[in-house]
Amino acid sequence: MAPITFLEAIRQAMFEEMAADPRVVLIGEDVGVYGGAFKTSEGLLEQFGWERVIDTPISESAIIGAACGMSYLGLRPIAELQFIDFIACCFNQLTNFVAKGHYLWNAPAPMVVRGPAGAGVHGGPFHSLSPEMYFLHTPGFKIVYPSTPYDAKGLLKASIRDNNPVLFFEHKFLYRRIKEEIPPGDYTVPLGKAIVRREGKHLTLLSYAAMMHTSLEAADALGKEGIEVEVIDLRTLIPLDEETILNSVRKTNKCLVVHEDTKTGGIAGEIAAILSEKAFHDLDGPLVRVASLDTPVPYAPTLEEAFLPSAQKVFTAAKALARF
Amino acid sequence: MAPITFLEAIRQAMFEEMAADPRVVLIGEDVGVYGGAFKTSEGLLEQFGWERVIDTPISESAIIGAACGMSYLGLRPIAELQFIDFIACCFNQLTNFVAKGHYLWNAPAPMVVRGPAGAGVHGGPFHSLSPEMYFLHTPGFKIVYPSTPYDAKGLLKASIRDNNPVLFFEHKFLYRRIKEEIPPGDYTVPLGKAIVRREGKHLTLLSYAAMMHTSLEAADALGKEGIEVEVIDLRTLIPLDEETILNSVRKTNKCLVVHEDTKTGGIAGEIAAILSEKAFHDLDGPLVRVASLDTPVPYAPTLEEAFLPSAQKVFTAAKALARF
Amino acid sequence: MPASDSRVNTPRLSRQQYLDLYYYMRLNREVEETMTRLFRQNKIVGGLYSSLGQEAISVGTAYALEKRDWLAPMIRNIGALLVKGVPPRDIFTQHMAKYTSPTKGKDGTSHFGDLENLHIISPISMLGDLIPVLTGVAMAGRYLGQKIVAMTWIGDGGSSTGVFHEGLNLAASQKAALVVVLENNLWAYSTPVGRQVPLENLADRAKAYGIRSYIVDGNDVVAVYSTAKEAVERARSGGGPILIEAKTFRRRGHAQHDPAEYVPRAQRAYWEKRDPIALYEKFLTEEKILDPKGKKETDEQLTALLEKEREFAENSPMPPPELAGEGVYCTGPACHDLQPKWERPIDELLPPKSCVEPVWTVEGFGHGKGATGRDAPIHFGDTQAKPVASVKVSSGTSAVSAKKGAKKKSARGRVRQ
Amino acid sequence: MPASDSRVNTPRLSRQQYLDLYYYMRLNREVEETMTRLFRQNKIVGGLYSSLGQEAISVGTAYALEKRDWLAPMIRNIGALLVKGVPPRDIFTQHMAKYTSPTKGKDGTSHFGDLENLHIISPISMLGDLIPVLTGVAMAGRYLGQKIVAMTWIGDGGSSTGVFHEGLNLAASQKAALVVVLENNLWAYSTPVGRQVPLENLADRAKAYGIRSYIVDGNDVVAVYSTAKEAVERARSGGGPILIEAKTFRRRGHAQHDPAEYVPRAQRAYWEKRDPIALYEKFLTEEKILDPKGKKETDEQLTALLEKEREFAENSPMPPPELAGEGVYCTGPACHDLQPKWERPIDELLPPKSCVEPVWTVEGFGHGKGATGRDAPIHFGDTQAKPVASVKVSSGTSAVSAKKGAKKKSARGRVRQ
Ligand SMILES: Cc1ncc(C[n+]2csc(CCOP(=O)(O)OP(=O)(O)O)c2C)c(N)n1
Ligand SMILES: Cc1ncc(C[n+]2csc(CCOP(=O)(O)OP(=O)(O)O)c2C)c(N)n1
Ligand SMILES: [Mg+2]
Ligand SMILES: [Mg+2]
Repeated sequence: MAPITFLEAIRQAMFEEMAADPRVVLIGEDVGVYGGAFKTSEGLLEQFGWERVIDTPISESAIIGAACGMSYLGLRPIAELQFIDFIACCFNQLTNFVAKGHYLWNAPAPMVVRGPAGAGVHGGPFHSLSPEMYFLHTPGFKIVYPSTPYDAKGLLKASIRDNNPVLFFEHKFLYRRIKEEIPPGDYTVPLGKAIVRREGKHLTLLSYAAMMHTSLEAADALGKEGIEVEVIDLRTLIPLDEETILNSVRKTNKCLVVHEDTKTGGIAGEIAAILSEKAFHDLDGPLVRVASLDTPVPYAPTLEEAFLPSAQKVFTAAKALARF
Repeated sequence: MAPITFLEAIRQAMFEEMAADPRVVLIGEDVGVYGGAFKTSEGLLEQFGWERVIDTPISESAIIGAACGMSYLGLRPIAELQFIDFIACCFNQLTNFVAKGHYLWNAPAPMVVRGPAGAGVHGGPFHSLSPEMYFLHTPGFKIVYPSTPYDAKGLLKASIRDNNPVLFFEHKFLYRRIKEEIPPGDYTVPLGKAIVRREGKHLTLLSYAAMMHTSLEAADALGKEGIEVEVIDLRTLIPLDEETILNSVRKTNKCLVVHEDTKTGGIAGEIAAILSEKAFHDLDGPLVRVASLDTPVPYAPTLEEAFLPSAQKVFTAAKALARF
Repeated sequence: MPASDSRVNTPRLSRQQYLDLYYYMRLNREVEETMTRLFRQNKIVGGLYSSLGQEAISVGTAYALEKRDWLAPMIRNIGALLVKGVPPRDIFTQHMAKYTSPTKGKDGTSHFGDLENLHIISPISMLGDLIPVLTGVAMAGRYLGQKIVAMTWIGDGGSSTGVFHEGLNLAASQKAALVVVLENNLWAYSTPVGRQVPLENLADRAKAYGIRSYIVDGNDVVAVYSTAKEAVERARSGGGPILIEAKTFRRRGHAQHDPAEYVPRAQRAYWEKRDPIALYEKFLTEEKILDPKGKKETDEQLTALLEKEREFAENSPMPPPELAGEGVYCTGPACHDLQPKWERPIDELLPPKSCVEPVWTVEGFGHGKGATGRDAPIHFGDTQAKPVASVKVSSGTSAVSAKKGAKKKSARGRVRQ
Repeated sequence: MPASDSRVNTPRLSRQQYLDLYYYMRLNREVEETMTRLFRQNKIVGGLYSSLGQEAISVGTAYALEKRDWLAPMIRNIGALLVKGVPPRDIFTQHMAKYTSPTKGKDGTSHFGDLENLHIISPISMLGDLIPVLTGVAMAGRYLGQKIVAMTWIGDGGSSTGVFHEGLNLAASQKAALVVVLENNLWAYSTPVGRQVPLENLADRAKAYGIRSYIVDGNDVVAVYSTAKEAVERARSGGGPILIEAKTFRRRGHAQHDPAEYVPRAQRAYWEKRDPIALYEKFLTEEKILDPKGKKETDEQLTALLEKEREFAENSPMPPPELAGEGVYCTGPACHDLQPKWERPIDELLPPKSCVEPVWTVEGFGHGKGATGRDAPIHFGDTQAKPVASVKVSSGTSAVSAKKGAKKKSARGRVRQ
């Protein structure tokens, strides 16, 4: 089969799940006739009709609230946020209503909230958000942030079939920049399993989403210097695959975390604490963080590049850590 | 002077700042004739009138937006959230409008957002939030979370005089449970300075707000066992006083963080990363976290107690770390 | 645009219906009075809210619903829960945070629900949030082929929240079978309605959505029921969402801790003369539906019932500490096997038949291609971008390798060694 | 409640005013056409939005403001910025993310402001957020004794956001001098207004707040100006917030990437015949205010100006990378010395005179004590709680020590050793 884009992988996952299961519906802004701002729901209205592909007014709190209400009657809504930045506009519905229902009154909310996240395309300070930490710190969600078309499709299908609210972040930098051949037909990728993208013995590099590719680029270059980096793609942040992480760190004894999210309060800190608690004696060097600056995402390409981690920055940090 | 409650300290700070500076106004729900759900603005309407003490409809986004607009004209609004949990209802205004203005278009927003936070009074899952991490991870805020009446008054005054948006969290468990004598007249406590509450050589314990008192209770007990804990009250989380933290850890070589906020993605992780980067060789033991369970805050006293850190839990964890 | 309408032709109720309304109002009040006593004995955990004087609204509106319909209460709608079939013990145990409560002590007050049988959705404290959620319930109900109506309540104060607006606006755009009862009790905590919005009638909030609204005397249970009944059936038959403003007064403070000394004495005096139960007893007596004997029977019935329920609650244990750590996630089908109740043939929703005619398709558009036939353009000119990497699949575990040429194109810049 | 009003008596404008309106509409369009060319040359960073066909609204409304007044634009209000005095180079450099732009390249499009001189507040992308912010501006202006009006714009789509509701509701409750211009251009991205809310006139949104509204033909600049002028002066004189619905059409796609093939051809054809500049030129010619010569002069004037401005922008450098890390926090008076512009004696706001009579005080209430004279009760019965610790002050650095007895009372339980 011809390789497909990340966008197409998302579209196929939604299409196939909707075709197979009438409980699955899509709700969001411009998801219908327009097929979504990024064309991820292209053609779904024509195939499934207005009852299952629902264009809403501009009101994210209503979208999330309604999706939650639908899920209580046994449906499996996919709520699209046109840009993930607008998740701030439904933060209350998500963190107080959706996240707490199962714990408090045994009400599962099988819904997926998905949308384009991340920077690198000059979207500016309001269209480039890395949202993961707000929700990693809010008990009740599963969090997925894939880096390849194959994973995007398989993980989205698994998310739709999950009985919990799943936040599915799609890095817009990858939408049309990477292509991948995927097997025909139905498959899923389980939530909670990281994957080793590249094996290595000198240090463990943890990353996900767009930074995965930046990290692999750096790993190539490091390889040429004889530094063998084990690159792990976390893929899902909740549940976090501690086993894969710890196994690798116990082997390499060094750990570098690369994330696009801003540094302070980022996931690298959580991993630092986990390693401190569970692998203290295995670490021969400090946990090193390569992350974005602690600022809003600037607009100008020169500034955005300075803001974001780069293969160069990863390369430098990893080299220093390897030599530590 | 007679000792005053935490509540009274807040009230005095607002009263004195409003009396001294006409730029200071108070806006929120029921802050006027009722004096606030917790009586922190008791008597302010009578003294300063309706132009400066503004009762609003129930609309947190409007409260924060309006306060921000006022600050652009040179006022110094104090926006009260009746319970800090409702900060989720104005999350977009805070993180996208208020936090980013100075960086993006050089517009300072000298405003304070304050309200009762934290658990321990059986407020249940929607009246017990520990909000700090959502904002520690959002560049643009200063974050204050005091533990004593003296600090509450001095830090609130400093916050009102600061040119940046300051999130001032008041732990409602402390409102009337602790009393303290404070010096007469005007004083401030600078933002960004931690304080050593108790000196010790065996390990460093970092905490803040209500957990400060839990930690000191445990430190007393540990002292009786010959374990001398150095207890540091962070007081402000942004800016974080790394110097005081590092000085202590370099002396004790062990660090325990106690926070009421839920564990995963909590501030202990950020501190773990900082210590890994800046004190790797100084640590003779893992960074240990004593925090709340990764769940919503349950309602029943038996459950809430199990959810929260306790002096007993701190005692046990610290003892184990000291023996490490 | 449908105007707000206060004159509803009052249907003649059956004797039993009249007595049901009476019983539930009395039950509502006695349940709350019992809890007030428990509160004074420090047996209630957290705060206690009262709907004293507003019972006609909770009872009259919920009584207009059918069993299959859905509702979500607010803090002053215990009456609605009782009408729906919630036993008083559930209310007591919730407020006492007992292990036997619907939430096992994890949450309190009327924060509990029942998706399976009673079709009750648990509220949360944040005002207004229920409106979009119940909109979703109504939308799902229609999709599943169920002829259900969703009902929820909001206060005068809560109608200022953004989510009230977003929820009703979405409901209007979807013609959802939603009935929102706006209890205008003149106060939001200490803030009088006049300081929240310069409106004579909060029913006018409906005009922003082009939906029908009603205004009703919230202390007249028959009027409330009749209005709600008409609204519910109108919504059920596709009339779209409806807003009912019920005018009333909050007799107690915001919660037990609040003496409500800010309420003008005259206002309080006026409304205390209009107690909904007293008014209704007068009506029932005149109509010869209730006599002293019947009243006495009701008294005894309630006393016996509540005595039993209260004792059950008081004798119930607190939840075990271990429970605190359990239940954040659904662990799968064993935990919850989620199957909707279809009342329509599902194959009409699936391919090939699934192609329900879209409301509106546009000539030569909507097939992944722009007019030019090239990939449809998306935000931020991504289309111009070259791939930075091509991905090979190895048995489902993608090993990603960056292409030489592509690396140069990477927005992340090249690596200097 | 004030009804929505479309008939405003059109004042006779001075010749210069007529020509100003013409000039700014032309300037608005030429600035955007210049940027469209730059976009095609890949010189614009990110997306580009167009107000083609809506120029009469941005220009006509902003022209009704005085210098001291405040505004915050939306994406299609470049015309308003130009009227306020923003030079075209600022718009160009913003869109090209140049170091010379008002935000030095940190943000783009019309996301910039000027607190000092032009009184412009920078918008953010999240729709509706400006409304409460401008409400606060109006409230602060009144408090400072300035007689200012605050104006902002919102789309048909944006009027569905919760913050639109919260903002207008607060403004209404405060009688803030706020004018909100609702540009109903029939589309929100690909969604037609009819699918957002079942309203004929979005001006009816105002009825939820009991505020005045106007409906005006958004393609008739004189009508827009006259309506805005009346609204602004009404707001300035204490009439409270006002909502103006300007009916128009979005001629281009949502942004440059969007071919807008979903727009029915007939609708587009109708509106293209009603181009606001063409209509106005016809009017000015009939009124003998503009002749071919005058038009030619304007053409040349604009070409010369925009040539200069564009060149400045194109020749400007990109920001230096170091800038990315700077400026998150205000570092103090040296960074910003914040002094409001008082236009009233401040001592009337300070003790002892500060005691402006509260709008409403309540007998024997409001002095820290409950009716009983004991500490006023607060939530969750904290009042019953015993102190867990007494705190000693040692020269400002409190050393906290737990009291024996108190420790037992601690809700955190005792320590077993
Ligand atoms: C979003 C939000 N803000 C603030 C509160 C705090 N609060 C709880 S009830 C209440 C007053 C509600 O008044 P109203 O809506 O009129 O209902 P009533 O109490 O009169 O029944 C307030 C301010 C809340 N629960 N939710
Ligand atoms: C809260 C929020 N949700 C979604 C968006 C994405 N978005 C940007 S503009 C737009 C359409 C706006 O339509 P309208 O308000 O009518 O303004 P117009 O584009 O027609 O001028 C959308 C959905 C946004 N900016 N903010
Ligand atoms: Mg009320
Ligand atoms: Mg529009």
